[in-house]
Amino acid sequence: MTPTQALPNPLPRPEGELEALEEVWKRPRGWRFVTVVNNNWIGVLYLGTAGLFCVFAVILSLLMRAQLTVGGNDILEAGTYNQVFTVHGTAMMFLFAVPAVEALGVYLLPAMLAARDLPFPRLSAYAFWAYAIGGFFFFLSLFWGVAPDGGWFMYPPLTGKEYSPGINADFWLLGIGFIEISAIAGAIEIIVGVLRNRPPGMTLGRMPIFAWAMLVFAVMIVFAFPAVILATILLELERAFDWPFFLSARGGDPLLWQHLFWFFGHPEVYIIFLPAAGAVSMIVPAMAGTRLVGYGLVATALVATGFLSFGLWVHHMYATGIPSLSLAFFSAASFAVAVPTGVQVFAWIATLASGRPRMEVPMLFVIGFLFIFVLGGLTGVMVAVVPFDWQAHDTYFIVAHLHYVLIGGMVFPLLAGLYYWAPLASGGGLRYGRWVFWLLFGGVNLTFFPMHVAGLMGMPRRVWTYPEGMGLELWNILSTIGAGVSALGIVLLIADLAKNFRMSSGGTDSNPHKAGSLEWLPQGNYNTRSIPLITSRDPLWDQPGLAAQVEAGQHFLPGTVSGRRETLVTSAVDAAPQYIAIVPGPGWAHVIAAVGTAGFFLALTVQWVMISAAFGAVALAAVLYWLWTGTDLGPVRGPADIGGGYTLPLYVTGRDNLGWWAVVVLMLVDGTVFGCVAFTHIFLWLSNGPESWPPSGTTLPGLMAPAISAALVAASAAVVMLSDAVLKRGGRWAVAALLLVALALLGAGMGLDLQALWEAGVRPTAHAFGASLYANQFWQLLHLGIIAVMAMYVVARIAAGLVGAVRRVSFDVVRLFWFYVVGQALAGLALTHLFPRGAGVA
Amino acid sequence: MNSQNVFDTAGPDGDRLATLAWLLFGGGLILFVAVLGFLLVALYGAARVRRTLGNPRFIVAGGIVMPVVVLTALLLHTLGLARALGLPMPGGEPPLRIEVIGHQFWWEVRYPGTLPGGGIVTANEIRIPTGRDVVLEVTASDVIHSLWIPALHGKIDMIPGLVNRRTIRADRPGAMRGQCTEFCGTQHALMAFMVVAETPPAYEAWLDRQRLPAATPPQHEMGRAVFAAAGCGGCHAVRGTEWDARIGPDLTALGGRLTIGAGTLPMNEGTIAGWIAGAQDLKPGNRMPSFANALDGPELRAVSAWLESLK
Amino acid sequence: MRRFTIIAALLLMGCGEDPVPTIAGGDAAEGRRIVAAQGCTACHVVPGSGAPQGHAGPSLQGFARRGYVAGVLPNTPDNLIRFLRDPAAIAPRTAMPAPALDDAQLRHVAAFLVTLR
Amino acid sequence: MGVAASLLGIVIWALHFGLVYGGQALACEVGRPSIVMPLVIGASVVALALLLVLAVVARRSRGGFLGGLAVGIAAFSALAVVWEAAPVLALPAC
Repeated sequence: MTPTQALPNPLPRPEGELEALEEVWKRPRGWRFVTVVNNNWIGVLYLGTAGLFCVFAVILSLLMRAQLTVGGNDILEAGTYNQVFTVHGTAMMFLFAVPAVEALGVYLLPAMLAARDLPFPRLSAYAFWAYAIGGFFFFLSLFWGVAPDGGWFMYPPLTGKEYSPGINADFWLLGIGFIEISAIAGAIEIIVGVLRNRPPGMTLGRMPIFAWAMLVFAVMIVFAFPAVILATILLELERAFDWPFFLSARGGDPLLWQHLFWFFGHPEVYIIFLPAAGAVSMIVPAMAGTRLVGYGLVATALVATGFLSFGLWVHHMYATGIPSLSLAFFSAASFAVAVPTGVQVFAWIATLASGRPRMEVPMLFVIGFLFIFVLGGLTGVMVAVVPFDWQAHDTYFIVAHLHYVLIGGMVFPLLAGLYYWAPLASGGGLRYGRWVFWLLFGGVNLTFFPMHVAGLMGMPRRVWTYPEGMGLELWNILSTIGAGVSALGIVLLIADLAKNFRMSSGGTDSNPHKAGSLEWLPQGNYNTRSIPLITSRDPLWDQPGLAAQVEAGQHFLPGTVSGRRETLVTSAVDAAPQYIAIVPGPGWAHVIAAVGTAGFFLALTVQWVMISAAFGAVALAAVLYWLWTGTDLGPVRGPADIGGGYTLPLYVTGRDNLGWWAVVVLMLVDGTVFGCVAFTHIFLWLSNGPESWPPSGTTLPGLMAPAISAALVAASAAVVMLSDAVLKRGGRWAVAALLLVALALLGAGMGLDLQALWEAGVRPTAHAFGASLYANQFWQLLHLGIIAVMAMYVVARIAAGLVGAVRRVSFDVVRLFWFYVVGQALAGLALTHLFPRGAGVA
Repeated sequence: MNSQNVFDTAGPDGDRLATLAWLLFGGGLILFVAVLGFLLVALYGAARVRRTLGNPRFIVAGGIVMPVVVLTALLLHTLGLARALGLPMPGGEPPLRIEVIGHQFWWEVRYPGTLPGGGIVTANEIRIPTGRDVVLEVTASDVIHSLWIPALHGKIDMIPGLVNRRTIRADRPGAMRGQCTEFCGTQHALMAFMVVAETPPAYEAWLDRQRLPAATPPQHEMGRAVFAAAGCGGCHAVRGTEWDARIGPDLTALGGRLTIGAGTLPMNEGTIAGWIAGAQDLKPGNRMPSFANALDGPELRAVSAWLESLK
Repeated sequence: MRRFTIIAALLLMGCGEDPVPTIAGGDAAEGRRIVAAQGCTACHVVPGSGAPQGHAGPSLQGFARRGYVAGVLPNTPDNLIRFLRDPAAIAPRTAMPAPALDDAQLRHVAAFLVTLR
Repeated sequence: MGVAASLLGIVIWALHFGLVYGGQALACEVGRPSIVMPLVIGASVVALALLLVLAVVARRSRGGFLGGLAVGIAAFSALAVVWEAAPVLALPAC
């Protein structure tokens, strides 16, 4: 294709087009900067905050290393040490690793996909602020001595009320609350963004591998985080209201926690690793100056790693007394997940072999990554072997393994990415990379390699001291020296950033590495001037002159058609242009909502119920304000020409709308949580034995009441359907009235079931059976509350004339979620009333 | 005696696990060197060799075929090993049953059937005869603990409300260290124990000594009186006396054990005194109070002398 | 390198000013080993050994500079060994039980204690 | 064909995994260890057959990139199914 032929838009561009675009995407200045929502700014803030939290957690690890240098040391006393290692682990996993890779995605994806922005910029900004505020308080808890001290895995009964009476454990359970929220918000943003905000022509088969990795990452969050969400809810219910989910004396089972936690916790490792691997798959081809060998294999491997990693959570529970055949299933599944990882490693080697690798700093970090990660992967296969794990489990061998995997698999790629992509965000590059690399590479190996030996010599994890005479001294001294060396590397890295990193969008040379992917197009706050038509996997290599064309505005949507921030929406598989979505600009609502959310959870931790409720109300009000003003703007103008013969609408309803997709993702999250509720019920049934589930003396209500409940709930869905038909014919007040009727029906159905259960004498505190049933009730009533807010919101919008036969995205979204809630309620009724009755097996 | 080394084995299963570990390390080393070798060749090799590595078939060979072959072999080997680990000793006596109960932060050890209508109870030490299968039936009274005797076998978790079993066998007499490996609270680090494997006659002799109730010769009457006055019997049992509480360890044969405070200190009259006087200094957060303010010097010496004499 | 030698020599001279006290037949290193194996830290803070450290008895930090053994006998090697052999014989109200050590071991322990300045 | 076909391999693996793990836990709980071996082998044969059909159909339909993805995912799923089923031949059911 020659530069002048068949480009979507002709030259010259109309006067003022670029200026209008720049004006619309202008960054808020001064103290208003906190209202910024642009993903390239939020991405950098996000990454910086994650890095800061990482440094905090590293400081904690240095304290631990100092304490363990010699046996019987007394720098930290036992109780403090336990808080320190708990906060270190929790912070590294929840406050650093997941947010950092999510931030990398939020920062890079719009650029790589040549999108103006991801679809829900306020959502990611909200997620960032909630995370940043909550994270700071989480660290502060150490200074008050109320930091959690039950380990990042928080096993009950140790973390139950009896053995952890203080608020330390609550800090963990509620502190994780906003991390969960922000992770899921980010996942929604990334899934919808990757699937619907790609440039025209970028089919799934032409996506950058990093986008594949982020897509798999986000889908994994959707299925993994619900397990830990439910687990934290259950443990908090047990702690606050004495519902015995994990207390064996009352029918609970401590292993329930472990299943739920590791169903999240194992995929978590891959959630952290896959985006990093995706980054490596971008850096290696650029550094080797050649295409990624085995693109299809790598994409397949990413997907395969993603789903297979859900089959090995028991991997962490080999010593819990589970029958050896079950252990062997999980051992085999752990082997299976090693294969796709091997595919990626060999794909990188093949790519390096087929190009001319340049030994620049990012390349050094990639080689360091391969060295450390392959070693960690091999010890990973070792601990997948059940009998070996029985020896290695919960010793320093595992500490060594997991740090090799996480530092090798995530930190080194992240640093490779930092040095690789820094020119994108900063005018100049970073300079001390080689020193940072060698200090960290040497330091990390010196810190963690000896731990393999210490573990096999009998040093358990999570010990604040160890006796002399076990032969552990040498290995611990080496580890502490290594930690010091690594710390020097980190200090140097911070110095490099402080001295040489100056935030700006794009430097003078827009493609210093001569890479082939779109983030190296000339960038402004709006990303690329025009959105390119893509015909290959490496557009900057295969489409000569693309940068100049894009910069000149010769591709799609070279300006703003509505005078607002817009982004191009394309179809999920083929990336055919579909519509122009208006995205929100800077605002205060999401910041206030984030403060409210963080305040809600923090106040709840210290049991200031009224203050917590006030914060919650503020958060809710802010979210409603933001939705009211920022979403469902309606057809603000008619279809617009974006070039290339495409005239696209600015407003669509139904299945093509981005909001619809977001709700579908949210429903997957919710559905998975409900799946975990069902798992809880079935697991406790198995654990108690069918004969004591329900326990003797407890009877369920007759089937009449649940049948009426089911009918009322189902009727509610029918009324919503009816209201949809009425809306189509232009009804307004009738729609509002029908929605209120539907809400009343749903409320009546759920209320009746709750009442029947209570009157039958089932209590949540007596036995895990009741606790499990009321956990189901809790989840259903939470949804009733959400539906109530949604229904009132739509009714209010109808009253304000903001919903009608044409402008109806708010209504559609609520209707879709309503059907989900009804379906979930019916499933919940079946679980409560039919499951134990029908399960008279044997 | 303080060794807790995985390779310092004392029985057949410990040997098997150590052999497995060496196998894994050897195989892992070969693979590690191979992958790094490929990487070096990819970076610096001759152009012809690099072209071979740059072919997608190399990814299939190295990334799929090789791991599938290696891991299938490893899977089959592991399954064989898993069977072997469960097998009882051929032609041996029926296994000996010992119950171990984890507490924050000590171990209760019970030998069912060794006394009429019950069994002897000790703490923080498991005595076993050599050459015989021993089934450890483990559980916990409060939080989750995990029992680990690296010389003999891998870990088994002790979970409240659940009884787990691990069969161990020692081939050679000797003392070995074990430790709690599931984080169980403040003093998880100081929750160790000793395993003493003895020849069957020595084990029987030990058992016979343990069966005897505690004796109080006249020179220890004062110690016993101090024990009574200080209220020690509110938590501890001493068989042969009126005290039968089960909150703390059974002290019937305290002086015969190798350590005090669950592996915290060696056992002797001095450390018993130190433990009684300052349990909260030595192991802050454990459930035994410090008695330094309640006992004067002669009282402390008397009670520790009596307890030390119980063997 | 030469500067290094000089510094090292100065440091050694510094140590030489205060001759390490000795007790005939006592080996301080062996004494330290016995103190550790015996668990003396159950009651005493012993410099150079780690936790657990009890506080039921006095810290042994600077023991060699102490005027009296158990506040009763002048702190001489012979008195120290006498006390260690049977503390209650010297100080009847003491809380310290007699360590189960023979005379040779007691000499080693004493030799170690007099190095604690 | 396309996205759905790629996801189908995952679904087959997940169902097989759930059935094998859940079925074994249930069978042991209710005291019917004898059904574990036929259950696991039966489920594995069915899963492998479905994955094979999926791969063949995806290959024949020339689905381009997504077709290749479907075949690859089916292959990884099949590997996992075979490995996860293998232990039942060697170890006691409960």
